[in-house]
Amino acid sequence: MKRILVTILGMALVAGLAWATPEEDRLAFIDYHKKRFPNVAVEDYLNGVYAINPPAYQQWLQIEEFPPYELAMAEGKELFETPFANGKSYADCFPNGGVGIRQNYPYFDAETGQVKTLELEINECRAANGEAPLKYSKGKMASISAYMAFTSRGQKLNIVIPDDARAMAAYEDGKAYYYSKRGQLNFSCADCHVANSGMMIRADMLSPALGHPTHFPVYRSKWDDMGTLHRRFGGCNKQVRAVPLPAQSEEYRNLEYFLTYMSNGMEVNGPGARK
Amino acid sequence: MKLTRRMFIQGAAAVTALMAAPRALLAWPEKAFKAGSSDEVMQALFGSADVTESGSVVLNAPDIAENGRVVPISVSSSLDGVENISVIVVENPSPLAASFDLGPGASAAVSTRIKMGKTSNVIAVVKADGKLYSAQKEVKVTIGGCGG
Amino acid sequence: MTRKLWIVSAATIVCSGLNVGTALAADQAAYDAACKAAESARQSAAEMRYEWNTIKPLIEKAGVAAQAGDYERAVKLCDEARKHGEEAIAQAKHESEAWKLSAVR
Amino acid sequence: MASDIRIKAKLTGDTAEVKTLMKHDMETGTRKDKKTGETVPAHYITEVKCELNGKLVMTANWGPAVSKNPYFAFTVKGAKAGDVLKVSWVDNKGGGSSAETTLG
Repeated sequence: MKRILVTILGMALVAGLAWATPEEDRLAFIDYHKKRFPNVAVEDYLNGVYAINPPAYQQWLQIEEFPPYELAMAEGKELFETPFANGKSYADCFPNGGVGIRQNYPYFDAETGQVKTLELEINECRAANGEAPLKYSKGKMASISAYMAFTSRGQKLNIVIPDDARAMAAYEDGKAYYYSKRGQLNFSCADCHVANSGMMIRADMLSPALGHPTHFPVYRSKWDDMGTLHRRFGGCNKQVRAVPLPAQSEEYRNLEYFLTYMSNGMEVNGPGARK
Repeated sequence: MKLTRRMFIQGAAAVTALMAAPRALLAWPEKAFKAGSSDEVMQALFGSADVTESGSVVLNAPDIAENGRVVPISVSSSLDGVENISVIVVENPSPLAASFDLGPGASAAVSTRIKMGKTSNVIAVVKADGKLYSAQKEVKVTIGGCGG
Repeated sequence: MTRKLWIVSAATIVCSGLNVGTALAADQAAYDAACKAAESARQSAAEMRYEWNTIKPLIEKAGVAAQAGDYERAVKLCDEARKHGEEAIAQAKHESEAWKLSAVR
Repeated sequence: MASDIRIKAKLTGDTAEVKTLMKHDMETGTRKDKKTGETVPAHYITEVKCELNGKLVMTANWGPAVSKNPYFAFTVKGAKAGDVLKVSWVDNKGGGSSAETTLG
């Protein structure tokens, strides 16, 4: 009897920890980063690992002189402005003609009960206008996303979790994904980017989680190419020797929902250039 | 400095090469790009490997490359009459990475990004008034892949 | 649903279709059983979204070994693949609660 | 494609700082295709010419060790507003592209 009581108490304790509101989570997240990197201002995290790695920051500044993502941005602008076969264009699908709206993504869509990302809606826009879908991880999708992010630079992330049990469930689901260990290496996203951020893993410094989604899509020198946030999620999963989930799977969209909420209030800084 | 016979010959060869055709009009220097050592590169490009290290050549390169695929390099010089700036990565299979021929309207300052297979000395060679000057720096390349 | 069916049938082909009549039936049978068990563990882990990317390569290697008639090695590789699958399933079960302890709060 | 070569030029007095970014794979000829396992043939820019009002200012000779999507910055003296700056490249397969910008 006593043992059962202890168990129940223990479960209530564990459950209680997960019951924090998203806003409490976010404030705790910022607090954690402030303590871990006392010399880094919160707004500097939009530069990712370069906020905590000065020598790499110097090289990054040189790359930023003429960043390779500008080629993708130019392509994205051209694609964005080219009408579909039916004469309509992306601008017709999005609020404000698709300009300066990145900061509102992802959002919870009450109609479908799903988290909607910008990339998902780009393809929905194409489908609505009779166009074939684009692949989600790179290529034209990344270029269009890069252009749309660029038009939103400086806008503050404004991720809303409405008073809807399904939205809260999506957030919790994303949070669970972020903190769950997986793969043969038994690492969670958080093990690398929260608990060990700033540490070296072989020749690389682990970037801090705060601000992670602000600068996507990115041109990664390792890829020699552009990639969306979900491409990067997949890469992280592979690195811990787990099979990645498809880009824009429900799990990855929920993960984006949680992770972007953690950076709420920070400026959109995409597209970015990374090593 | 004493003028040795060998240096004289090298110098003479350089002058001949110069007189034969100004570099700016020459085709892509295939031989220099195929050369296997920095001396061979300079021989192929300038007809001489007689180079002097000089503080008037400024090579800006990182101590540790973030990624060997994209290493930012810039070279500038305060020397007068700069005709060519070349970048040599000693340990690359083909050491010559880039060679810039400067016309009268160009300042002696170029920047680019290069690939480096491994840790190597990078040599910037500047040809000014027919003579070769250089600066060099070791750039460490660590291959990772977990970053970002 | 159709995708899942496809995966199952592909696995069946990989596991048993290649070696008809090339060696002793008992070895072939042992390999078939080991491979099937590995494939089933892999699928369970995948359904839980916890599949490790080590499992498929092991099963593929086992297929190559079996084709070369090295059933002993093939069985060993399939057993290892199955263990990875089982560990992934255990990981999924454990993490369904354990993640809460590592969340920033 | 309009986005083959990007040029940014900044005129200060009579000096133009020019930065360019070119879209090119810069294949070394040693990389293997991940899917087919076959070696990808060398394909890289060999020569970049920069002209100011039609006069050659600089020629860059490149090998495959220049990074993918090459960046190239240089400075031109004796320039003035309204001058036309042209950048053009050719590669080892006979491909090429060019772009112009007016200094201002």
